Amino acid sequence: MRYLPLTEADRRAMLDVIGAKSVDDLFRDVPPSARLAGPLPLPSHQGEMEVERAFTRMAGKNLSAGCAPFFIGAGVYRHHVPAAVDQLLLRGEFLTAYTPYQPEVSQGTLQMLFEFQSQVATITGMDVANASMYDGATACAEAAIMACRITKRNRVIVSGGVHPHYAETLETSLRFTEMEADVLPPDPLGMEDMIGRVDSKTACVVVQNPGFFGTVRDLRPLAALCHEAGALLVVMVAEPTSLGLIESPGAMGADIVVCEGQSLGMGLNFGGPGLGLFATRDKYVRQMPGRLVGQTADVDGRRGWVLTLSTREQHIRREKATSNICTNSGLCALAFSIHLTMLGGTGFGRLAELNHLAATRLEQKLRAVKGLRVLPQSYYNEFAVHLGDDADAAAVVDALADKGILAGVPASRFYPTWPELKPVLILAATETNTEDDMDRLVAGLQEVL
Amino acid sequence: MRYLPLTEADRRAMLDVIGAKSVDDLFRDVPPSARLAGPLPLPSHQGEMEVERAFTRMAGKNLSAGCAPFFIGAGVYRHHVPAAVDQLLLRGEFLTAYTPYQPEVSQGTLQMLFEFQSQVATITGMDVANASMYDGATACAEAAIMACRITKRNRVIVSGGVHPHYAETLETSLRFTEMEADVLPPDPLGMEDMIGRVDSKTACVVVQNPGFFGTVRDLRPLAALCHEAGALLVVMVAEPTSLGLIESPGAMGADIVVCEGQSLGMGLNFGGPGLGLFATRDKYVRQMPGRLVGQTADVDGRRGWVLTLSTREQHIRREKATSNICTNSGLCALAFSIHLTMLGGTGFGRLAELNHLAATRLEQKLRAVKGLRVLPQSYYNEFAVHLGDDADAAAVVDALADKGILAGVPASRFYPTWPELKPVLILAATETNTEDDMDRLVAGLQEVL
Amino acid sequence: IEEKLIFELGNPGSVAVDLPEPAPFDLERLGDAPRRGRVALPDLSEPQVVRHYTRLSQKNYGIDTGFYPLGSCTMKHNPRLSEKVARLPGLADLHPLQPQKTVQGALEVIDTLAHWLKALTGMPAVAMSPAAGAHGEWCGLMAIRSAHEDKGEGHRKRVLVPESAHGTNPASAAMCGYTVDPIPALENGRVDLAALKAKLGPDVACLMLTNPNTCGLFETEIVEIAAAVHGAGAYFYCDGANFNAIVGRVKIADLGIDAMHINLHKTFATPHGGGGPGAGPTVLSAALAAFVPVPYVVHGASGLELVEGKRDGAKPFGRVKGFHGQFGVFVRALAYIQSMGSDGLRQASSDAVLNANYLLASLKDELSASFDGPCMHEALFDDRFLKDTGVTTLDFAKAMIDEGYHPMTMYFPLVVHGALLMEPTETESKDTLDQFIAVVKGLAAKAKAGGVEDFKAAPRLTPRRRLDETLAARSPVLRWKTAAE
Amino acid sequence: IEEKLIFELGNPGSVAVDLPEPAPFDLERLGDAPRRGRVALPDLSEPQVVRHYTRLSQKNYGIDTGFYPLGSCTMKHNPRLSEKVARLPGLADLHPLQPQKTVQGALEVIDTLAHWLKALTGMPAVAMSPAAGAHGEWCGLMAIRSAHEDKGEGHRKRVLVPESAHGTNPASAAMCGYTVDPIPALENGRVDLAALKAKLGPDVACLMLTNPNTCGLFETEIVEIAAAVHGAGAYFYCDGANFNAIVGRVKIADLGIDAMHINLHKTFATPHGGGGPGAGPTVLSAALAAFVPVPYVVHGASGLELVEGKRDGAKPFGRVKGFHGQFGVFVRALAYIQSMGSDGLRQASSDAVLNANYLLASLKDELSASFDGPCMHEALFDDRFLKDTGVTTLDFAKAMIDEGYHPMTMYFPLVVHGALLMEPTETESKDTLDQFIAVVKGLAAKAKAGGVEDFKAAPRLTPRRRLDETLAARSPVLRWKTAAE
Repeated sequence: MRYLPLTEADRRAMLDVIGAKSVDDLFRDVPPSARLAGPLPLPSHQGEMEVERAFTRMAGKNLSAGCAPFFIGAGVYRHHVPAAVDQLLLRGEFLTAYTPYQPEVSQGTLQMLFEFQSQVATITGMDVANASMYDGATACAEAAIMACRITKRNRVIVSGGVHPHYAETLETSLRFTEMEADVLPPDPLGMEDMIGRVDSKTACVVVQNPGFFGTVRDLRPLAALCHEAGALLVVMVAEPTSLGLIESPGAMGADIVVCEGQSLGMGLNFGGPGLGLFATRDKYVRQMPGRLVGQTADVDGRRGWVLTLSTREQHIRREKATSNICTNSGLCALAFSIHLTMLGGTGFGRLAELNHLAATRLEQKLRAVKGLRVLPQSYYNEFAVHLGDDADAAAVVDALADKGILAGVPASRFYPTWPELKPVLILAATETNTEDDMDRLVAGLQEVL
Repeated sequence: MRYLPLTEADRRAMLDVIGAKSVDDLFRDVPPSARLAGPLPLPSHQGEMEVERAFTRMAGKNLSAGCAPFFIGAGVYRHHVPAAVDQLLLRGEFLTAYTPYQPEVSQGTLQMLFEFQSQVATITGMDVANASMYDGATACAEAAIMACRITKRNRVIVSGGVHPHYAETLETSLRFTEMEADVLPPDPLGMEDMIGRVDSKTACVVVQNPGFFGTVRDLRPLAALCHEAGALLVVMVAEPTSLGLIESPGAMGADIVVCEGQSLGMGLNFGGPGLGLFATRDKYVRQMPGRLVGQTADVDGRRGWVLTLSTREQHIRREKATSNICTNSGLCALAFSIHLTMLGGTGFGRLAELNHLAATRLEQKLRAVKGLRVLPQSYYNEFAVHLGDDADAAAVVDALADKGILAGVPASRFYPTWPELKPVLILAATETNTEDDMDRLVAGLQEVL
Repeated sequence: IEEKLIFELGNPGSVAVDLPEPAPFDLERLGDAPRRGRVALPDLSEPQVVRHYTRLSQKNYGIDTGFYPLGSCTMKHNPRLSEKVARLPGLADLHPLQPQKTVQGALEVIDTLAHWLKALTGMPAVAMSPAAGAHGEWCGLMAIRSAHEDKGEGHRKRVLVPESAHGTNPASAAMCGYTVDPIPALENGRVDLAALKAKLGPDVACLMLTNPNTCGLFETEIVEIAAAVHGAGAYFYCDGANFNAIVGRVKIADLGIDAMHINLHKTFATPHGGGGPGAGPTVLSAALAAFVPVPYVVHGASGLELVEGKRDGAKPFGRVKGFHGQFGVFVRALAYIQSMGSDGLRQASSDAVLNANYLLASLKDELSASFDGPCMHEALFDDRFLKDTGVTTLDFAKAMIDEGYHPMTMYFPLVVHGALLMEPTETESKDTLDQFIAVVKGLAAKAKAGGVEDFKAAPRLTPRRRLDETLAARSPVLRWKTAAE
Repeated sequence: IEEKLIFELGNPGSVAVDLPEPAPFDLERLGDAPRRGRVALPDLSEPQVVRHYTRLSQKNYGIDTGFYPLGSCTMKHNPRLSEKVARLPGLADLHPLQPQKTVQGALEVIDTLAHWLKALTGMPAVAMSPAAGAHGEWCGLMAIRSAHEDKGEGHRKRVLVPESAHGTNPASAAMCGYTVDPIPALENGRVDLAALKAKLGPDVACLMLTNPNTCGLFETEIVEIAAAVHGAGAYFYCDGANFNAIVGRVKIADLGIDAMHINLHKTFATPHGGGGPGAGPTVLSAALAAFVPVPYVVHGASGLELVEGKRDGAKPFGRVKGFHGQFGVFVRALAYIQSMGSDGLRQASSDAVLNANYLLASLKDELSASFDGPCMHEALFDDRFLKDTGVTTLDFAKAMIDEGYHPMTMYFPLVVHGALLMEPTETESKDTLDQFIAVVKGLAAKAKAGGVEDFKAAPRLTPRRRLDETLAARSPVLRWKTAAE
């Protein structure tokens, strides 16, 4: 058993020091009725080669994104991750460290997180960001709860352009509380109107930009509406690379910005772990959930970093904390931060341009598919298309998968009870898509439609 | 250009400090006739994604060992390498360090090499080992040269059981020198007899154990014969895992032991880089080629390591050096050393048993192939087989490759001018071969023979 | 060596990612909110980036670099095989929304891991999606509340939590709309069963108990506790943070537990990564099984099936995160579990407990052990041994840093004064423990011999010495700003 | 923190590789020399191994950790993409003796790299198999000797080598059966053309010249030198160790060179790995092309073909190593080359030369520059600036360690006194150079101000301080032994 250093001789010697006859003695506080006499009837230990074979076999049952023309987005995006990211991530000093509670031996993690917070605040246009949440969906729910806490109101309006999984997570989070969520119907055309919905009971409006079906909106009018009503505007960004080309939520008046950070540094990983980014205004910082790193000085006056403002957190405030969150996504934050550092301001903008360009190119090519129409007026790297009134997008996706093409996500997967969304398919294109990928998708669609 | 930090503004500022108008000025010592005005007509720089695509395309043209029942050996062996090896190897402090000329900032490399030397000396049964050579073939040639230097004789007898590439490399190395190589004919049955060949002009006899065709020999009689004649016995081990089950060359009387270390830690890599192991007796250490790490103390009396006995080496002794070698295979030595450390004495022995067991199992199964006979009487994890008088092993291998089976190496690839070797195929089996692999090989052979 | 911030290293125009110059295009499709101007992030080249993060990493301590006896955190070795298989393209390069027939292997990973978790705990169901321990607690409480609501007992809103509990317990309860009622401990570090019984009543939703508890002790009366809780119509939630002590030696179901989260990153050896990610699957009893949140994996007609919505018989309480759980963590945990096997997991918990008792036995004369042994996976000491030395628990911890160790957990649990909580885990060798014991004894002797000054000055050998946490909180600087800002 | 040797860490019975218990078998087939007893290697578990090597690595300095201005070693950034593509199973998991139709992609890697090397140097042929620079030198000399033998001029056995040459040059010549005749340098650091001409004669096989030379200077009269050498019936070997200075700015063929090895690990950015592996492909002129050793790749009827034996028209001088060359290094070098492209490679050499001249210009007033500029890729100083300070070049170098830098090359080349040779490479930023310059100036000032004691005591901040090399050589301890041994 390669992970266990003790030998039988060690165990014997240690028991002697302890004064116990056997390891079983050490478990004497366990009620006899609950003790297991020996290993459970499950497989025994295996060598690396055997385990690796088992995983290779399971991996072989999947069609991986890199082996197919790939146009799936809907909250998780495929981007090229520079090789340096993962190699740095694997450094044991990062990988095998705990939460940086002991700052003197954790300046690496702490400085990295301070840089991460700074990067997140910069791209979102906000004052301050925390050191990460589990994922975009939970960050979005936490933002709604925080808005209720700040406004002392209980009503959360959720745009129909918010990712349905996020909306569900948010609803679930409020389910047994005083707070309530008003989730608007799906909005494939991006025509949703908030006027008249926001009132004096509204704690916040939660919108996603670009929206779930692709629409990119100028949020300034909505921000003004919210602020006039004493409500906060929470902006969710599911694809943060869009911030290289779209005005930041902060600049458009958002009070809280949450993002799913998976797009940078992390790859797909079947959707988990994700990386929740969470940013807000300075004035709300003490209402914020999650860990924060702050700058300070050591006894010699040298600049350094520590975890700070922890009186918001559960380990100090217990049931009065701003959240129950403890473990965050530190390693994912590192991946995100390295990738963003490698891009720099210049590369971040250029990457966004390449993504938008890929999507406009895809739109052009899709004109060859009869009956298909792109739904949103504006988009970044993703848009919903309508395949024709009789089309079943799920069946189309299924048929194309058999041809080795991963052709987006049918809207019906999220909205099974909305028949008018049956022909709607959500397609994403990124810098990883070649002309050939797009041609194969178009040819595939022409065949199966 | 992602590897170049200087910006245009930097370049301008630096030229100002230098007092040069342009970078071209700095190249003014180059004769004008030899200056290139601009980039050569070759492709321009590319992003990671593009380069990665190009390599993925080239990789896709190969049938990798892991995707086929695989029985090729003949000097390069497929073993399972624990995942920790490569992840440790990738640590920048190992990967991006130079030769440890500055011991104070190189104790990591130095201690690792000291451990490596100790491990190599231990498994070969010798007193001392160097810090690595390029590969087994060049180590073997260096051993012959060293033997000539020690004995002040010029004749090197090379057994017919030595890997033909090693024999060729050795012959090439002696080609323009006073030394001469007497390479015996290939010895598929392991029946070669040295009696009468070793005489007072013989500097050394070079044998391989297990031999190229598989035979495992007790070298004690040969060692006695050599020593009686004042010659040295050089033992080459192409498959060092065999040392877990076979008596060490040192214990059998070898004077110099060389190995190809690829078997541990390194994977196949299309045969390069390799790792030359080189071990000898204490009394010959000052005649040894290659770098050596020695233990010493620092000014505070603490144990530490340095490069030592460098008066043997080219950078001190120039044309009088024991070899011209400078760059070695440090990183490969690290991989080898980590793998061997992970195996430990217990695992090293067990690995050898599993290999031998795989080969005996293969022999059993091959009995089902009509006309096939195993040639050597004894073997470790590899043996030559005779496929029948009319068979062409090369054609058989070719036909099996079309079926996705990598079925050993035809002897004719090495000995094209020896018609009697045309039906001979060299097969290896290791711990990586499953029963199913073997059954597929046997079925394949039955089909094509 | 000082390491600048990336914002101080940048050089406008450098690039560490070569991207093609985009073809010219109009912004027509981008809508009416295009960004004006470049995002103010620094530009660096690859050599600068690699060196920056390499140097930062060198300012960190990890399990790979030394012994990390941080109590309640289970800092065990992270297997390298797990990192390798997690990077297989067939597992890493999968989108969660691919057609299910193209991800059967991924669903098999989830299903196989779920099988192990159920078998190891003896529980009939598991919610796989919680992202971390606290998230799993909340998930378990949501299931409990759903079950009560389902039975028409929605009025049960009081949750009993021992004083020694992790802060996440009361916080999770609060996020579920519950109120928290603390229960006291006995002198022997266990729950006071009588006090517990007195607190039980028709408004109690559940008891949240950590077992082995945060003092490193097994709750000896747990079976009686479960009976009392169930007798009062409440459920029994167990915080599984310390599951590593008992895997393969105790089945959770046999203790009468209704819900327990499992910190895969602790018990099953996935990396903590400086704060996460973790994963907190929550096993559930038959009473709660129907309420498992979506999505979950079932065996269907055409293979494995991911259930994302309503389905006959199930009453999912909702969805707890974006996609299907911490898949990357699942892969690593399953690789560990399959490597260890049933025999290895039992041996691991045995060794973890053995190592902790060895520390306790070896140090109990020099430090003040809070409770008599045997302990489970961690050994708890308090600061009585430092009485009148002027040295605090904090000082003692910082002094350990200079000796090459990560400090133990300090000042937790709160039920003893100046706690020092040590969890060696099973992946430390006797040699490591012996060296550690010698060092700790040496420090204790030094403290008692009046070496307070040295302790106050520690650590000395770190990139930074003691940092001013008050300053950080008083005038928060939470991001980099240019001089102009 | 001290780190024991693995032999001191082992614990018999531990295991870091779980192997199945072999089925019982007899040793019948193993011959008559079975090993008796276990090999005396220590047994460790995976956690111990990972921590051991992690800690050892922390005692090392690498490019990733800081500036490494080691002259003549071209310590440039090692791209991470190269490490990634080298691990693609389709390239890493290939056996050299697979049927050629199953390795066409691997042969394409070799062929494409060969194409680039030939195009960048303007040379018609390249021997790909040499394993390192010195091996490439020897390969070039073997080709030269073969050509002479082929022409019936086997009597040419004298090789001219400048005094400033790397030690490998004379050593390689000796291994080829040649005698070495040194040629002197001029005051300006270049070869003395007149002296060279005087040494040429009918017994001279070749001139071995490093260009740019080991003083970091371009040999201004190289075209005349080539003409003189050829005029005498000899060949011109160039040591290409410093090729990084001129890639894309000078074609080797235009200089009249007949053979030159290329250190892929220097010029094309593959990792040095604490001593290797390297790769030393040797480009050859038309006169030598026929003698390329086996194996080599040609375009055949059914794709790429690996020639391993005799073939019409070719006169290979033999085989220089086991298989087909340092394939793993080829993959990395080609990934670098394709990433940089023709424009990037030219920019790299330009920046390398610019960085070196910036160092030279910035330090020439404080240190003593051995030659006026411009230099090529490295800047050479000697120890005149330390005169009467009591500080030696060695002391100065050791003091740099405490400032966070790897020292420059010391005492090489031998043609100046107490040499300090600095090669910054193109992958260092101006910011890094500026900090370095400030530190070096500070040290020079300190030396001149009488700070000799501090220099003698350096380094102080390393895991070990100055080590006793004499002791190591006088009583060599070259391996671990038990107390009993």
